[in-house]
Amino acid sequence: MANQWQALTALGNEMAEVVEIGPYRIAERFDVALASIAMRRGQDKAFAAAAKKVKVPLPDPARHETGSPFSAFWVAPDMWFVEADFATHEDIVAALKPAFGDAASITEQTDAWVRFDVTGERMAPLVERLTNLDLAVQPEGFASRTIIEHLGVYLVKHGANSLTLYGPRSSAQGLLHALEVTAKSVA
Amino acid sequence: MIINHPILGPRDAQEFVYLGDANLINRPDGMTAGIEAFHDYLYNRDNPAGEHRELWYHEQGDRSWLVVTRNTVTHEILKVELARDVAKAQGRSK
Amino acid sequence: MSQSNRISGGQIDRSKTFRFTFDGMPYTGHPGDTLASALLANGVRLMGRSFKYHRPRGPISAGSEEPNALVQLRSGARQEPNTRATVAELFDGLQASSQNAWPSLKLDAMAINDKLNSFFTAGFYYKTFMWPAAFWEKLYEPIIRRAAGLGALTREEDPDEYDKGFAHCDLLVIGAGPAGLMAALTAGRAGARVILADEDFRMGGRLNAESLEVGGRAGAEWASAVVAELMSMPNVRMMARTTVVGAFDHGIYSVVERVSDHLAVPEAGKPRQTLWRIYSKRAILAGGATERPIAFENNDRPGIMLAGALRSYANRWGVAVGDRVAVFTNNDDGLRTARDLQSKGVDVAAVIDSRDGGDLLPGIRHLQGAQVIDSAGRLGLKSVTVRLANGKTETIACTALGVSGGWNPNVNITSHHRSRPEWREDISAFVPGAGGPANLTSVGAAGGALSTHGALATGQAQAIAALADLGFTATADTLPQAEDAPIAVSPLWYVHEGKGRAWIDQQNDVTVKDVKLAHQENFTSVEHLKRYTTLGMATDQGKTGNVLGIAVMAELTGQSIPATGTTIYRPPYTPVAMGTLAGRSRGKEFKPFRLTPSHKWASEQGAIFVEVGNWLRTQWVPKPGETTWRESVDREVLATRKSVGICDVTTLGKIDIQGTDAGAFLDRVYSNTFSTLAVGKCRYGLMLREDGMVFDDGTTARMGDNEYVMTTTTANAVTVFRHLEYCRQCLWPDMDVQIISTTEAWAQYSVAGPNARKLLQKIVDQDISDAAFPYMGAGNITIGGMRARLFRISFSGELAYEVAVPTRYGDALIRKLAAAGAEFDAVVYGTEALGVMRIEKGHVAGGELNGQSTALNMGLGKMVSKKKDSIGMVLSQREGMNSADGYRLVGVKPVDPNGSISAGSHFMEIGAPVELASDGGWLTSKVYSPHLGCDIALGYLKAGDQKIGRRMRAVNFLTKTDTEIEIVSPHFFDPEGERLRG
Amino acid sequence: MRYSGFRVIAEALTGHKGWKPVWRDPAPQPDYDYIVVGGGGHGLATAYYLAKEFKQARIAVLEKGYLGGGNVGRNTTIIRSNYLLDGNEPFYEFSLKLWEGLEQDFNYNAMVSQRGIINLIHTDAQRDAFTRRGNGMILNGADAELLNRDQVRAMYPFLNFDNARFPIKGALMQRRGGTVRHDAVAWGYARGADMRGVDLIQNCEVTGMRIENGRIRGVETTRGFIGAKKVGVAVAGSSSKVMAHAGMRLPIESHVLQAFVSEGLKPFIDGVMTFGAGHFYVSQSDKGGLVFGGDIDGYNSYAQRGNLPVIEDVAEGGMALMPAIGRARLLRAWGGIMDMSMDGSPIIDKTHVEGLYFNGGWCYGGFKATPASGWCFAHLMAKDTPHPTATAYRFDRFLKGLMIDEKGQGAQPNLH
Repeated sequence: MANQWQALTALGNEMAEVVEIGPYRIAERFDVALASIAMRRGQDKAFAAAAKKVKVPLPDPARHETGSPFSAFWVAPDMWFVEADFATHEDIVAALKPAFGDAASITEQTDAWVRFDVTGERMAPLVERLTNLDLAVQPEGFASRTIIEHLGVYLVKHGANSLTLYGPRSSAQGLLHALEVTAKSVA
Repeated sequence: MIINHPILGPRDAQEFVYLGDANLINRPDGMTAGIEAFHDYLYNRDNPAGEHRELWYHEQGDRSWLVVTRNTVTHEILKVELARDVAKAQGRSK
Repeated sequence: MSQSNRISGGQIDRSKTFRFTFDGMPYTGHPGDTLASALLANGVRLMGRSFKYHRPRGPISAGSEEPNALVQLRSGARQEPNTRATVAELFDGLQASSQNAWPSLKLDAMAINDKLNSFFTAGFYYKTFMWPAAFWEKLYEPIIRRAAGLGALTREEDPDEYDKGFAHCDLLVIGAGPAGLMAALTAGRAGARVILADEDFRMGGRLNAESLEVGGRAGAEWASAVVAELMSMPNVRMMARTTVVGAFDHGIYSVVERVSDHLAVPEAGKPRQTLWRIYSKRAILAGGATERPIAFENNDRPGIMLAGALRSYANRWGVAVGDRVAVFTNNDDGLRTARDLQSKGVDVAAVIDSRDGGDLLPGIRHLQGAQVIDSAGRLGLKSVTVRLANGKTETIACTALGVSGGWNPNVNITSHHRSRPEWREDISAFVPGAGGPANLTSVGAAGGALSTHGALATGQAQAIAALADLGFTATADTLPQAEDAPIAVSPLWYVHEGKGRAWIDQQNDVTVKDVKLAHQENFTSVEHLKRYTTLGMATDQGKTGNVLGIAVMAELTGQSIPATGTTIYRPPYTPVAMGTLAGRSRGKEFKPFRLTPSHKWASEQGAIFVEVGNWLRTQWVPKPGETTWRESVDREVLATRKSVGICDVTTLGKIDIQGTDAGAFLDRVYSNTFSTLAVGKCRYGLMLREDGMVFDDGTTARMGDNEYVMTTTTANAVTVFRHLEYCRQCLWPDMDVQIISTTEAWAQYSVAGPNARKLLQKIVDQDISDAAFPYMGAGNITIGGMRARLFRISFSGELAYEVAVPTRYGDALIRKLAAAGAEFDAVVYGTEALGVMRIEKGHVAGGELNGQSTALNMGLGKMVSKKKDSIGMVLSQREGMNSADGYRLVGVKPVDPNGSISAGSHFMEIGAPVELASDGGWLTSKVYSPHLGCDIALGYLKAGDQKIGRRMRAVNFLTKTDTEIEIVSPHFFDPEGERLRG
Repeated sequence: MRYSGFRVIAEALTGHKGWKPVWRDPAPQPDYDYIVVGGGGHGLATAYYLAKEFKQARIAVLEKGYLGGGNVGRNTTIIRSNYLLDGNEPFYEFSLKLWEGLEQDFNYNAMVSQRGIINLIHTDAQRDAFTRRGNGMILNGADAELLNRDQVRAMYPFLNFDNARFPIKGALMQRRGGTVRHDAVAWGYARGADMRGVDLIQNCEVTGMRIENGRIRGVETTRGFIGAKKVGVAVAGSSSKVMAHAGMRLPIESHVLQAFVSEGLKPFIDGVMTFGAGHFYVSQSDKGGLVFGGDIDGYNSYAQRGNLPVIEDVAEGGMALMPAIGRARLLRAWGGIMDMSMDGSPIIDKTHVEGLYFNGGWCYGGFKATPASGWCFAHLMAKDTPHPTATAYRFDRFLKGLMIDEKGQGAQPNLH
């Protein structure tokens, strides 16, 4: 029934925004549901079993793992962010809770974040002006929190020329602005 | 500064928030300890010129509280531990 | 005149000609020139004036150590004071002007100071200007301040952009002279990640300035070949025009890349400069050495420069500084200048060599055992007076003099961690000392290896050693042939002959006399010497003068130079533009904005926004015809109290707290109890710091057995979360508690007023009657099928709810609420009306939650349960925080309803004198209450709880208001709370 | 010897032959009535006032390095008395009044210059807080004014009024605030103390304390044992190190505060200014350098140097406030060790050891306090009772819950 409700993107539009600057493409993503899932104390077995059952990957620290229907990345000890297709999993907590029961604390995070997928050749000069992480030596599937222009951001490296950034939703415009001016300066 | 996070490896200290002497872990029990004990716990410091065990919070990271052993004269970092492990090792539980 | 002093050779592109101006005069130069080399090529030696005596000055160097040739570069908003002409890369259309001179560089009125120099000795101002007392600030100081400074800053905003970046490497090599090139080459070939940074726009260092050969070819050619090879390596990053300015902890270096300074204006979107934070595992300092002068009477005239610089201008830039030159040296390196200039056909008048014996230079008048004792030429050197070995004096006509007192290794960066350089007798110079930045080693001249061979050898060896630590095996390829002659320096710091001034620190006009005076007055510690005479405090940080000054002091005290000690260089190595350090964090981008879910809609309504931390919140929403903010706010308040109002409260911190110990955890962090709270209910919580002061407050709801939702104040959302993590990880590590912030995940609106329920019931799918959803109820509901949360809580004192939906639907929800509210004339209210209503209700907020107040101060003392342990419980019981006459929260009303009061006013008894003893406390927050029709305020009043009903004064000396007030209960409105339970 | 303009002229005409050493370099005596540990501003001022105002004799100052080598020689030279709390304001106002007569008092021109200090206001809440503060100042006999936006603009038109992230809405001004030539303060007190017979002993580090039956007998130093009836410690960042010799743990942490100066510039800023929406404060020295600073680095440190993030943070604040300084260059950065106390306010008190006194916890505000700190510490040491303006600066205020917490940050030194 949610379709009765007009959703707005973090940038305040009805459609996700795409910006292209030189070799870079910055695409807002609006179609991903997000939840935090944290293991309750002493529930290791039940937690792992439930995750297996509903196909929630539980990658190691600083890693992202793509799966279906769920992908996930590690955010803190015993805590992950789980990604799913928004169209099918808008109420992602309801989708996960039955499986995990008391083994996990699950919280909807979808709208706490703005997501930008950044792609393009020559990613290095852009990235090294945004974050202090040494992405060049990190493998694909690297995931970490970092700081971009004073904002706390989750960064996932999908490949040499492909990144995902999750930034605080309320500062979506500021984060996009930072990406744009930096892209211009190295394009 | 670079803090060698026990889980995540070397991270820039800019990602962390500093609290102070790691002795703050040893909070007295409020039901048994009195004002004197809490006063000494909260206010007095060794403040050494040399090795110092101190609490850093990885706010722009994985939200772990760390106990960092650092030389306050040279800033050399000698050891980094998860505060939760240190607290448990010092007998703290619930 | 057109480049009258340009001679053959040099690394300039003569096929292109650049036009530029200095003080409005047009000149020409070539690509590869600096402003200094181009001006010298045009026969211009006079480029600046000194700080104190306004002495005419020309460049003494060809590099970043330059103390004299400082100019204002560019014009308008891009004007850049104190720019060293010796490193300013020439570009077509460059404009430069002289500074610290009036009316003109040639005729500077302030040069009168030079005539009065005998009064302006070191520290003279400490001894005078004291009488009469008032005159210092009214007369003397303003004159001094007007005379102060070098270049001028325009008042305009810097129009250029600045970038910041982070670069990572195994090995950072600082300096691309022979040592640095060799180190980088060795590491590059070994496959390590290398960054080679050099401040010059042309890599090669001294090799570009010398006629020496390396590996059988011209040094500059060898350098170009190595640079080319390094450029071809993917693992090597070559950064020219890039200065490593600071060494910080754990291998982090601050580095400035001058991206666009060699252009008239940066390309669109491109930065002027980039600040790099380089993270290195190992670093090698190959920063070379700086030549030092010998002090003698009038050794500061334009045309007198360091011998190596004279050589650089000839070899690298094809410039003869003078048509007839002389050299004054105490070492063999100085002789090179004479040889090189002669071989380029320049008339070398003489070499004045302070040393005796040794070989005589062939074909040059080589005066051994001689010293220069004076010079002549007002705006430029005309001649020098020489004391010959035989005791006779001779005046030698020359327009340029090269002076060499030996070379000082550039130890600067090694002392950024306060390590002090060590003296090396064999080269009479300080070299890097122990305790420098970890994993940084110095090679080549910077490490005291002053020959070209020494540079190549140490560069290679240290690169191999550094890489070995990192597990790389680098091979020691055969070194190219290069000279390895000792410079055979025989120390001569200053010429003792002569009564006049001999300059040590040329920019600050510190002379040998000043050092003598400092000694005479017992300012003999090098730190006292520096601070008393200002030696080394000029824009060059004493790169050319410090060692000289120390040596003179050592001679005076009879101590050795190492015993006398040395001051340490501080970062940055060369001065850095503020814009570069700030990067993009300026103007509106100083800090990121945070926008609320209703922002778009509120903008459409013409809302006025206000900064609340980084948030922009609706402050009020003016309606057509309203001319003052008060009209709008009064309307919003009255309409809410009369019917219903809507307010975006998303900015309040929201924290999901789950786990089987969640309740017990909350009992520990809140001073009141939450484990007993029923599911589906919420409760006001008071949070203390461990010192017993109030930290934060908010309502926390129990959504399930093991699931709570905590709200915090907007201001403390982050610090409370940090505190909860601390409690959970450090204090009670075994508690089963998981927390995560949901502040931005939910759009939350307050719906308040008698018609709040009616409005909400129109859109909420469930029954929210008082029976079904009582006061302080909380739960998950749906609105038109959308998952939502409802909390029946009130900040305004009205029947009120807070309703939340996922943030993406926040815009839709506020539109639904506004539409559903139309029939009730619902208003949207902002932070001002929110403030009015919470003060009418006596709720504490910002002004009262000041971190200096206890629960008792706020009248909430009973909330601190002693039955359980909670943060701050014990220390809140300290006597000083529980005295009967301590501050208590009270309400304040003016006795005359038209009387005006203001927050920050202090309570005083009627008739009390203006003194500390009269201070009864202060008004924390004040608003106009349209409900009561007068100003009302909250305040902290000493023993306030015993003074209800008392008449006092609210005094604001700043606005000269003194209003009679009545102390009342802080609950101005509906004290029994019937309305919110309605 | 007395300094004056006439003297300068006379000396100029006779080749400056007559200037005498500003202080002697005496060898330490076997014992003294008073030993002041620490030859920085506060220690030298203490010795000076002990001799001059309290007519005491047999006084020595022990300095481990050179006189004035501590924070008095590495601060940003600001003086003011714009404090909020009653525990602080009378003391700092007393200090400001002493500054106002200092040069005539010790016959040395320390360039006390009251060009005014403004604290910028960016929100209504800030205005309320500054109004409370300003009124408190006036009740304590200090001066304070509230400026509106236009008044600030008239004073400093080049501030960021038109494109600011946080608009400038006004300022709290104290016209009597200003700057002083910091080194000259140390030298002036040293000279004045030396003239009154105080032994200033440099390169003499205290390595221990001799305490017998709860009473101080003297101090062990790198130059041997020196006896004393009374010992006062005023060593700022080294407080914990020195007091440990007496077996004390202090409510103090040592932190690094960085300070900065730009290249010399023609007159740009007349007075002192603090940014209310970022970590930045600035003034311009008589030599033309912009002298500025910001927040402490935030971690315990004795290194006397800081790190890059704070330098960037300060520059960001500067550029946000004054976009015209973009092309001004930062010349030098340095660091000092701050004795950060648990409530951000100082301690001037006796200790559990009879005859041992402590002066510290000045955080980054010690310079402006120098004269009053010296005076009040001398008062306490000479009379064994606190000076009326320093009665609140007791060790036991933390035990009793009488903290003097200007910023309301609680027991976390790096937030004060």
